[in-house]
Amino acid sequence: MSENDKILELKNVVYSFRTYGGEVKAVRDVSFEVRKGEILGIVGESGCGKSVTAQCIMRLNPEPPGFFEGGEIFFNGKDILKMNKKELRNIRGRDIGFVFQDPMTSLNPTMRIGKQIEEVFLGRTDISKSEVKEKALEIMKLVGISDVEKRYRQYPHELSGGMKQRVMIAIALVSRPSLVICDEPTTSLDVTIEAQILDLLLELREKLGTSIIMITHDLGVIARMCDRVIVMYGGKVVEKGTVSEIFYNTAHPYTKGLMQSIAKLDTQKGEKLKPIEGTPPDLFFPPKGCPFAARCEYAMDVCKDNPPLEYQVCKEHVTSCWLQHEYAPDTDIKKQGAVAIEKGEVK
Amino acid sequence: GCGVPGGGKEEGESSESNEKVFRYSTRTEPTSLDPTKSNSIPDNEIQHAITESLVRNTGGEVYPGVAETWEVSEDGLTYTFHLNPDAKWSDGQQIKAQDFVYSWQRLMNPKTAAPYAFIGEYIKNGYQVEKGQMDPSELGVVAQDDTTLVVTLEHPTAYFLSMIGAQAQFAPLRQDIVEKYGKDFAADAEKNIYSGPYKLTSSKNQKWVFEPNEEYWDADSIKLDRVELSYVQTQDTALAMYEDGELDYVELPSAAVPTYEGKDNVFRNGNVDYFYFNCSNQYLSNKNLRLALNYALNRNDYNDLVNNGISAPSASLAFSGLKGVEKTYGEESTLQSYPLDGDEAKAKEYLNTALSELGLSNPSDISLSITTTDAETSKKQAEVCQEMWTKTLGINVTIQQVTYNEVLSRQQSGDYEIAWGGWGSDYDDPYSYLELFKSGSSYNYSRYKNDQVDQLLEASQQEVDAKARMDMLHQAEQIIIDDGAFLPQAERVIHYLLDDDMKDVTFFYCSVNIDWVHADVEK
Amino acid sequence: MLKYIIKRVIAAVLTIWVLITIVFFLVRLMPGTPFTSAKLTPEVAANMEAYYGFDKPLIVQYLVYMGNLLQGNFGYSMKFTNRTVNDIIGETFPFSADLGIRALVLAVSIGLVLGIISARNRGKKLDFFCVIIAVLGTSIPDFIMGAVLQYLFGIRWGLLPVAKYEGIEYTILPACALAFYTLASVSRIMRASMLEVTQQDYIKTARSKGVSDLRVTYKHQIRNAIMPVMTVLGPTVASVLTGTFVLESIFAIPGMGKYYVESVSNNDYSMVLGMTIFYGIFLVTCNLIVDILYGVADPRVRIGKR
Amino acid sequence: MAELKKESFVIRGKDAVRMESISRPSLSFWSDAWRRLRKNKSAFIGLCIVVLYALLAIFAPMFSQYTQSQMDVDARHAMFSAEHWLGCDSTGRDMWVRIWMGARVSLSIGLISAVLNMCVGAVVGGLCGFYGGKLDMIVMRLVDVLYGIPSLIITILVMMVLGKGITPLIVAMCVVGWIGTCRFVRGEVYRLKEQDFVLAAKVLGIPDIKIILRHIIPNILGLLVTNLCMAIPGAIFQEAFLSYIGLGIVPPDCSWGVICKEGIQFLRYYPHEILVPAFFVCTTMLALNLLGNGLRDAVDPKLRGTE
Amino acid sequence: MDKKEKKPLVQVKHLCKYFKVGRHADLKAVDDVSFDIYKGETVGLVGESGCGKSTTGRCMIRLYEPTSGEVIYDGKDITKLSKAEKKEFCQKVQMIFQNPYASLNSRMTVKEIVGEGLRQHGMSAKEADARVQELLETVGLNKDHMSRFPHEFSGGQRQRIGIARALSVNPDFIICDEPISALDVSIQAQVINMLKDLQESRGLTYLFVAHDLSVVKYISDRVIVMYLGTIVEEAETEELYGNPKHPYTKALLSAIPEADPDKAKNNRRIPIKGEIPSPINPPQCCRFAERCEYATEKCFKEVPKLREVAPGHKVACHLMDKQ
Ligand SMILES: Nc1ncnc2c1ncn2[C@@H]1O[C@H](COP(=O)(O)OP(=O)(O)OP(=O)(O)O)[C@@H](O)[C@H]1O
Ligand SMILES: Nc1ncnc2c1ncn2[C@@H]1O[C@H](COP(=O)(O)OP(=O)(O)OP(=O)(O)O)[C@@H](O)[C@H]1O
Ligand SMILES: [Mg+2]
Ligand SMILES: [Mg+2]
Repeated sequence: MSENDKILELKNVVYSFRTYGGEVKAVRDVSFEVRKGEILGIVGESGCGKSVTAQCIMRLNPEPPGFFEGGEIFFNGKDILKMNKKELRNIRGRDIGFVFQDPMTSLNPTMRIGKQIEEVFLGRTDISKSEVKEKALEIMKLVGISDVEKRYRQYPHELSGGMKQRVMIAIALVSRPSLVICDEPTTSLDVTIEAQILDLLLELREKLGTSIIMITHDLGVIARMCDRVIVMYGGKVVEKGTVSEIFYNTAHPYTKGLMQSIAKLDTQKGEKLKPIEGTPPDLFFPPKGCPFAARCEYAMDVCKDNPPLEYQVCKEHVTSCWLQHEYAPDTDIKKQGAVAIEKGEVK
Repeated sequence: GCGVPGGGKEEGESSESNEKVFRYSTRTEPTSLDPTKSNSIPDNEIQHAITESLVRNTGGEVYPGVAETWEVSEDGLTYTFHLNPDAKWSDGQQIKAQDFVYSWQRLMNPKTAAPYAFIGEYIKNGYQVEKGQMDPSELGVVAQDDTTLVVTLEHPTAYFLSMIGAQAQFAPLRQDIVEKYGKDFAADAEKNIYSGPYKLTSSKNQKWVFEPNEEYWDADSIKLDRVELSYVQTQDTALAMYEDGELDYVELPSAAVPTYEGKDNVFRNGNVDYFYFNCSNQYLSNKNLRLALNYALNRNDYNDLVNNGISAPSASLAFSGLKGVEKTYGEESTLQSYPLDGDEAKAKEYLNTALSELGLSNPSDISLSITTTDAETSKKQAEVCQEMWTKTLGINVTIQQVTYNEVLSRQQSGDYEIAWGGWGSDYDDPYSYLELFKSGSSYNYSRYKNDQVDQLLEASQQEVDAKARMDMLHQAEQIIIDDGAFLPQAERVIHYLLDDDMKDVTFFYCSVNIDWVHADVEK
Repeated sequence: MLKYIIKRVIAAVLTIWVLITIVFFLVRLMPGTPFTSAKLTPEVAANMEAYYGFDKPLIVQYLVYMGNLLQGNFGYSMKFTNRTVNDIIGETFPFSADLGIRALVLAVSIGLVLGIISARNRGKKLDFFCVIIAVLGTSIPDFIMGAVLQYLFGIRWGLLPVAKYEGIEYTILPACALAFYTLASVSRIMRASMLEVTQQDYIKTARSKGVSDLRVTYKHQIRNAIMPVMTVLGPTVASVLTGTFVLESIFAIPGMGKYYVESVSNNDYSMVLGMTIFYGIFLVTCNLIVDILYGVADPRVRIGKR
Repeated sequence: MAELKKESFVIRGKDAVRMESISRPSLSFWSDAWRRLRKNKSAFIGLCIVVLYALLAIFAPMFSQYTQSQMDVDARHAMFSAEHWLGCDSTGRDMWVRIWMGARVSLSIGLISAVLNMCVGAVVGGLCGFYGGKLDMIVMRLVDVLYGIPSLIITILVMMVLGKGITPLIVAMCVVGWIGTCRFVRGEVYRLKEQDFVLAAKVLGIPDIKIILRHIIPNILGLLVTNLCMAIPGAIFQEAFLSYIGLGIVPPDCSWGVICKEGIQFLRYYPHEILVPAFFVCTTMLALNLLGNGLRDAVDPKLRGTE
Repeated sequence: MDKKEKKPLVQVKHLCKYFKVGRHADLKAVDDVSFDIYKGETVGLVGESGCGKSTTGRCMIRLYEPTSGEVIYDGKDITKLSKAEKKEFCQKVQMIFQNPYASLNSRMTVKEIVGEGLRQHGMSAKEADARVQELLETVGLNKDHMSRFPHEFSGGQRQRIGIARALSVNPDFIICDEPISALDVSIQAQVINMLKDLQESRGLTYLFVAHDLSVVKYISDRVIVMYLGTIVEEAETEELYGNPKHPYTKALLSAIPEADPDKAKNNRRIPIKGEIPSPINPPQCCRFAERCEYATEKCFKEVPKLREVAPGHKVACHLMDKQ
């Protein structure tokens, strides 16, 4: 992959919230990149910082209480964190689209659907009003909304959940952005509707060539949609790689635990599910070492106090786990040929 | 337009132009423009300008009104009035004797339900007509012809002329007009007809505008071009309007008096502040206790605390400024009353006597409550008395503040111990005040009864000789004071500001406080 | 929609009827009679009672009153003897309403702006400042507010007329004094509801579309935040437009608030009833209008759909 | 990075203690709210002022040589001085004592009537919300009617029956005062009774009354307390209005409303007589409002944990 | 196992629950639903959101008064219980709720929450405490947690507290209304395992309502598929997943996202058009007809009956008639 392929790159992003209870370290040193036309999945437990990370990219987190403690976010080579308000606005909606989790609450109940879609073009002088409307209608058709002229004038409450999510997607896509961030776009929808929406996203990616960041905690969705996956835990990236690497060559105990804990269709009745015992760490007081250490069945003494290094398992597979260390005992997690990456340097 | 209802009418800089305008305000809203139903001083003041009775009382002096001349019979019971044929209604018709007969009968007719009907009880058969026991036609008022009116009285009434010259209820009324409008008669300026020197041209928006009545028989004596009366409830507001040049006359709130020292004038409006003692109360039926209460009140301090020192502390019953035989009633008075500074020693003495009479050992066994109105001054009156009584006598005093209406109905029903009160007369005679303590009088709120007083008052009603009559009244007042029948406090003194250009505004202590009928503006 | 309004109106008529009935009997319970005057004699009192039909059984009086009422006749005032209640309301209400509308416009516009500013700057100095203004509004009793404004602007600095109601300049002081309380409560509610709305997901959506902060506020937040304000506005409009006793007496405004208060202490039965009915109808109407407006502002509660 | 020792690379397995442990200290709802309130500067200042005034109201009159009704002809309208810290009123009564005696009345009227309103409103609203149906319909119609009855009639009638004084005043203010709380509680209960934890209690066979007392009331208590803070100024305000039209409390007792009313007459001549009570009224209201705002934030479940 | 022999623990017969919405509109949340649950088994209830799963559950536990039909528990119609029977019923049947955040009263400590039912059913404070501790240990918490408040716990822990509460009164039958859908994947398994263990050790019977078809498959013995207030298919789990008959069931099963990239990408999905229609005044015909690709005229005219097409396999579809 050449550098030009990366449309987004996060480097050591640290993001926290200042609250009465202390500082919440929501995102701790997260780095990854998104390439042209790919679907990147982000999985992880609730509260592990997926949404905050995603919103960092568009700087949508409420500030205050949130603030960046460090890091850089390059979008098409420009650092988003150094942009002024106007530049930022130009990126939002125009170059990056965002689909939120809950379509029921993510649309303004007092504004017509059409207007909400058109708002993306607000303040742009290069497009006339009629063109804007044309674009809105066109995108509505594209995301599978029938009867667009009528829908255009309807209010969100007159639409079903799935329809609303289509509108959300339409909003995210209307100005043909190069990147769409979908934060759990189907979690609040039914399976049948979820399937429709996921198909739609895949189809749109084909048609428009958009890159998609797909945030979810459903491994099924990841498996179906994504090219590459990032696994997050406790505000950190614990593993990243292509889908097949992650699923079939798991190199982190958390990822492994995640896979084992879910019931699949072919899980046998008698077979026991293997939950990951315990609860995720409290981000007010994040553990010093590996965030997963307390719940990890392979936990070693080193894990408690030392943040694990990153190990390159293969070209497209990186994991942060001491089990890859040369001293570590042999386990099914330990991969031959894993190489530690020096901090800051990405191969 | 700006949308201010009724506004926008530019009044012009009236004081600048040559128009002679007098603007003043009232604190109490006039209740009725129908003279028969007049019920208050502001009502009277309005009627004084827009109606002309048989005679006109200006500042206590009686002048001819519609009647040019009149004769009184020897026994003082029959009055014959000769009406001025030039006296006209504002529509040009002559004012006839029948108009008076109609008006007075209407006043006494129970169907009219005039709130001031009792004022006609002086007229023969008045009481019976009022009670519905006689037909109104039997009232002692007869029109012998268009210009001769004969009035018969129940008993000789020295102040009869003075009274009909100032009380609105005696104004003439045109039957045709009254019947034309029915219940709506005098609802506003248009639904009326005027016999007086002025006519009302507007009564909208709590503002009453008067303009001279060209048909008035003595129109030449009327100098003002317009008079405006506004209803301004808050005294401070009125004062501010005066300072802004929007009013030509204003009564000063007591707090403001020191500020305007030297610029203000004063008059007494005939009101005397009292507290009534309920003489049928278990404690207050004791004369010594009542006296103790009276002696315990330092009336000079009281006046300073309650009235900011502007009223006149008083320890007598009748207003001192009333007309006496030759001088004022007060000047002729020989009354021995409580010292204005109070007398603690005496008060305690009386209290001790009272306690032993009542079979009580301790002053704190006595609990009295003062019923007073919701007005700020009334509250202060009660507070000061409470403080002085508890301090000097050591008795328990509580205060009950109720609405004005309720105070009155409690006074009438006797459901009180000590009640806020006061009196202003409708006519220039001490009898009005003394009547408060005549048994059987409907105003005897104190339930006070003293046969001697009753006899003296009865006799005074029949007495034709002025001197002898006054002596009787003085005597009765002395008895009432000696009995400590009530708690006199102060005579009201009104401090007012009047525009320097205003001339000939007359002030009077009954019926009509401010009389601007013959006023003039001189630059 | 029409059906809904008719239903509401019928309910309102019933409510008002119950209200009239209760008030009719309640006022009779109050101490004193309408005819208490310092110099009332028993004879006169008896005549007056007969004149107003008080000698008849209460139920007959009630029926007579209701009969008159059905003809739109509130009867004659008992204190202002030859004036009808209709007449007095007709003359005084325009003043109260005019003042009220001015005050409301002032209060609602400034109140909303303050609320919005304060919510947008939550926790900052500006917020604190707005909150203080709002609280002062609710904490100074109107008789102090009115008197102080009158003193400062009318007397001390002579900028505005002190009293009466005869032109635009006359309306400024009383309108400000009257507006203050409403302004404060509007701004407080608006602030709270803006803060609530700020946390909503669709605000984030709007921001993700690259909409500017200002537009997010006025296009997305305000319209959604305004509902709670409208809810309180119904009764507020009714009470503000029907006059305020205190300010009317301070500024010598010939409005109806004075009658509303004084008729009660005067035991002026017909006036109390007339005022109550008028106020009741007004209140119901205001609430109905608010409900209809609610639907305009929020498509989810369009009335026809309920 | 420090040298890693080989010994530390021994698999120990999961840490049973740490994985289920809760690192934050245990806090009940109220102690958490209190903590958050304390951190809120303006709310805390508000609380301090309220407490300070309450203490002064209790103790200041005790340590003064004057009483609230003691008049002094010579000290009329006195300005601030060593004898009279806050001057005197028109009858020479010491303002410092009167202010704090008035505070006793005003604050207790405010507090008691607000609490009573809250209780009545909460009970009625709670029942309406919980049972709904006919009861709800009837009460809501009643509320409509009550709203229309001029409050003055009610006040006068109550005072006719109970006489004048603090108690009747409070009763009168409560006759209609509970409506606001009732509406609000009704709405909250409507929302809460569909919540799963209430259903769970029902499923356990807990009787309705216990459900209301144990589950519903505690959950609206926070908001009720907030409302209470906001309602107290309202009650003080209303008392001032009633005092203005002469329906306030009975002398020699006084309240802030009474003092304001007495003082306002002297605005132009002795402004301190109005400014002093107005200052205390304003600061109290401000304090209560700030406190109320802070409380709302402190008890708002949505903000918990995040702020 | 031959269930025909066994006496059902719960029988739902022609259960209907209509909510009044507006004057003339009925929201038919549950419309003529009948099924049996046998002792010791787990019945899965699946279907799209709003199809009436929770309503069915709530009717069965008397949170809602059914519009018509009966629910017979242990031979007694639960709508006609005496007071004492009611009390007993409250101990026998419990419910676990979907949202672990809303289902625990945030103003009560864990001890109070779990102990409430015990105290209500006449246990002394001391006994209750001991029992609460025991229950907490059963669900993998310890006694340190007793005096803590729900907001201090994570979702999984909260759900376990909810389970402890349900277990506190020793029920026989538990209705699990989506007990795991609000939980994290890694934690879901904790709860599922626990439910399974409890079933084994205590012989519990479950009605397991869920969205997640994989989980339902894993946990249930029998599955009922609902669509818009009616049952469309009911069968033993293996049978249903292996041989779905109703077009809706087929589409539903094919929509399950499988957590296996290879399978997921090769899977052929049966698309299902449109969205679930409104349950307000639903048409008097097959409710799935308008979304069904096989719909015939008959489907738009007649309500299909739930018929047994194979032993233990019931389907409500006109397509089955042809066979
Ligand atoms: N506005 C905020 N203020 C304070 N803390 C916040 C805020 N937003 C998020 N957090 C904290 O940041 C952490 C990460 O939250 P985030 O929303 O990114 O989780 P997530 O992975 O998206 O979880 P979920 O799957 O539930 O959406 C959480 O602990 C959360 O409490
Ligand atoms: N109390 C109620 N009043 C009115 N309608 C209700 C009520 N409870 C549920 N409904 C309606 O009944 C229908 C069935 O609801 P139910 O909660 O049983 O669905 P569900 O299958 O549990 O859905 P979900 O998967 O979203 O929980 C829905 O359309 C819902 O809107
Ligand atoms: Mg998230
Ligand atoms: Mg459900």
